[in-house]
Amino acid sequence: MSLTIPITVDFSGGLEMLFSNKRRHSLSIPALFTEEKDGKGEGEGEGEEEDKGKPVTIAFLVDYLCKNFMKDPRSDLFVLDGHIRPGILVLINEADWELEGEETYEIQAGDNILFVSTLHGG
Amino acid sequence: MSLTIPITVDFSGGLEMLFSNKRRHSLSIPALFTEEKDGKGEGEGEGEEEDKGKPVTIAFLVDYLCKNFMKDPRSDLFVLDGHIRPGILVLINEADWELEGEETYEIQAGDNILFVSTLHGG
Amino acid sequence: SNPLSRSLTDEEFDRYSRQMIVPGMGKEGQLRLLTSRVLIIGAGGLGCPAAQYIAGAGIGTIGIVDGDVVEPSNLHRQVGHATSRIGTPKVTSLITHLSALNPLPTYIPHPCHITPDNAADLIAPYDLVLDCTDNPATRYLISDVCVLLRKPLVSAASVQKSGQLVVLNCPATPQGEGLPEGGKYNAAPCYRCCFKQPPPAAAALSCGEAGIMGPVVGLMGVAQAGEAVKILASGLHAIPSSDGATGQEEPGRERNLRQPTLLIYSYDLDAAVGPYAFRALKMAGRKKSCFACGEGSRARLTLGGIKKGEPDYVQFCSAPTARVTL
Amino acid sequence: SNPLSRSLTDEEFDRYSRQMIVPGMGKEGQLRLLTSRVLIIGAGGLGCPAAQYIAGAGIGTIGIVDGDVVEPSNLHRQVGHATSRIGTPKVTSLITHLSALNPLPTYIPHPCHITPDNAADLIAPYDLVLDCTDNPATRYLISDVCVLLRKPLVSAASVQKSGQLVVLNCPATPQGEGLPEGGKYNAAPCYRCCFKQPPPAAAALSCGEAGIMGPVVGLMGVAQAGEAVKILASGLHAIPSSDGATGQEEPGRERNLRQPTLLIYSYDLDAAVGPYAFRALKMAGRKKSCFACGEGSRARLTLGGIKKGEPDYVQFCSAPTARVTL
Ligand SMILES: [Zn+2]
Ligand SMILES: [Zn+2]
Repeated sequence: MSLTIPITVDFSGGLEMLFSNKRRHSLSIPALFTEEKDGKGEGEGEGEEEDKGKPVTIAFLVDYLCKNFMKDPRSDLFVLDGHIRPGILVLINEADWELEGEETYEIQAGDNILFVSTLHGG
Repeated sequence: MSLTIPITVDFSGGLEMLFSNKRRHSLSIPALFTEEKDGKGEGEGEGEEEDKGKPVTIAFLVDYLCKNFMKDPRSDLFVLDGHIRPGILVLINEADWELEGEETYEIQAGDNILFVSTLHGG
Repeated sequence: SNPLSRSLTDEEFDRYSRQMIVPGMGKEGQLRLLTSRVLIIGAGGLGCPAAQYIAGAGIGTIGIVDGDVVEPSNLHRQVGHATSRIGTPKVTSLITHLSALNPLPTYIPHPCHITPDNAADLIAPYDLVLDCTDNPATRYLISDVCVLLRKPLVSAASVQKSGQLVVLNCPATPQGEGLPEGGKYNAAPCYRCCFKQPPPAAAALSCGEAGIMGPVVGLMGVAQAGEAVKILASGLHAIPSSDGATGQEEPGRERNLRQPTLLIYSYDLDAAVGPYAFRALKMAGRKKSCFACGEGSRARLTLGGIKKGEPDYVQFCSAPTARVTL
Repeated sequence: SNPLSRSLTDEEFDRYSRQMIVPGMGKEGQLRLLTSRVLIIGAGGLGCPAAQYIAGAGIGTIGIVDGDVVEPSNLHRQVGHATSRIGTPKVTSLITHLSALNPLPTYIPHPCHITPDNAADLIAPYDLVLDCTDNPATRYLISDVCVLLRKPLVSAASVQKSGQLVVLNCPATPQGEGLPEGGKYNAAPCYRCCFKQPPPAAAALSCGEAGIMGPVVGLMGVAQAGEAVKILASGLHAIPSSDGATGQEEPGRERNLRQPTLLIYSYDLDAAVGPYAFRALKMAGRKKSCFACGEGSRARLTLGGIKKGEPDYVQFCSAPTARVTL
């Protein structure tokens, strides 16, 4: 059993249509990433983490969402060249991800990550 | 030094005018009430609490707000006969206090208590 | 024939195409709107913007109740009226504006105040009610009649820099049924479930006395229209029946209507829109103790009783402040 | 003489009294509105409701920019137009409606599209701009010119069942100044600070292609008017000066405008208003890296350059989707 952390991922501004038309997803994501070996149980020391993988980041989450939850073939409406496409804001706990380190932000248990497509109609 | 708990108290629908025209108040309120003797430091056993007082409730908070923060002589717009006046909703962490036990709810550290005057204009 | 299976006219298609292509609406949603009947009580600061979007969306029959005439002090916020119509009944003034916007709906003027005597007759022919009125007594009356006639009620209110909105009685379970059991709420609340008692008369501020910012009441009115449109287009007001005849899956992705959300809007003149401008508050469902829809309510609240003056709404809402501490 | 010390006429008093008695407004707030000039760019789904409340509140001079004519498919949401005015310019149609609501403001029709060539001339005479337009290229153009001319910008957008609103460039610090230091934001962001790059053309949905629910865009438009009214009535756009001449205390009880809130509205057809219908998102302030207002921006963005076609807004917003994975 791998160590996982619970988070909520929200989609808004039309992006929810790419993810089963569901605006809020409560997920358990891996706590660490890189090679997917056997995980460790809870309560182990932190010193060993470097060997086992790195804390998950927004960049990892985006990839993980595409692989596991994208129900729509138009993945280019969410990701382009491995990054969130232009015109999508990422909010970490209701704050612009630029305030938190953007793609490199290390996700914490309980975080809320919101992806909003910016709108231009009127 | 008495044991206190941090809470936020919000006023809305015009009630903020009775409280320095400030919508959000971040307060430290006593953790226990009745006779105000010396409090205890943090980390003491719970077994002794019964002797020192009872956990603070919404009823206590209302009285505490009136005594310490009401800057307006029209206290009857907030309290009548010792209770919140008719026409004010109390929300505990964004939920109707009826879902939480009304006046007897025991306030927890970090709680948000919102008092809203119901509106009738249009 | 089923009114939901007819074709749209070219004129309807031209006018409504932009909302019909929205995911979830479609031709079916549009036909539901076209066959719906909505009563807007109050043609003031809430009723004007609400009516514009109710009419624009193509609700088939739109009734408007108001006994007042247009006054100059209305016009900063009551955007369905006009300077040239000052002194004319608000109902006809607003219908003039709505007819110019969309001539297709049937508009029914009710140029009178709603009273215990006429309330049931006014409300009965409609599918859904918008409470856009301006005083507590009328709000309790409207809610009680909506409980008795089983009409969903979209209620909003606004004074000075604050607004509130809640969808009540939706779906409209019969009076006294669906009471909570074991902490579970089985029916949607009425106005009295949420707002058990009116404020003392001295604390019930009207827009005339206390003032009102136009965009605040306007926003609440538009939001009311938004809730009405989604209820009618998606059939959220349909009561699931055990035989499946009227049955629809119980809706409510985020929040069950049996425990609705009270939306509150706080407008600060001294700060831009911020994190607490809009708050969504979880209300309880139908209450056992509710005078209008709770245990034993059938014995104490009836249409006949209301007509005869029971309960007395004016008295209920005129309790003076018990003591003045000035 | 000081325009803020004059008396109100009886007509003004009759019309505006209900908002003047709101705490925080007063005669001073009303006189500020009466002497303000607002430019509404776009007379569509956002511009119509915004203009109704801007006009109702008594803003002194109201300019409206739009190059289109009224079409039947506009009328479910563009509530300032009328069926009888189909085929006429939106700008004159909307001003017809606004003049009937409130004849006191000066209305200035600009029956044209905003372009790099005319944008500065259109915007320069006004105190504040509402972006009620419908495409990314125009939004970047408007923001850039507002940065260069130092105008606060209330920007909103809406498609299908979603809406967004943010107050930008308020107060309007000169280009390249007030850049962040040590994690502290010293100036308000512009549109490019918040929305660095447009979406690929294929992802930028317009209301015509993707549809729009009337109450959604209506609510955003009214909210825009609300933000504009509070900025102008309270002087939130005034830049505090060290000599104290124009100085006002920096406002912002809940959220400093230097790091504004992006309001997002999500309208679900299959659920009543719930806890996530409105969300308030914390944006960053002015960015060092911003093309328009950041470090070195004076060298790359000028009014003269824009007129000559630099930057090329259409090209900037027409990047195709890099790959299509269908
Ligand atoms: Zn009830
Ligand atoms: Zn910028």
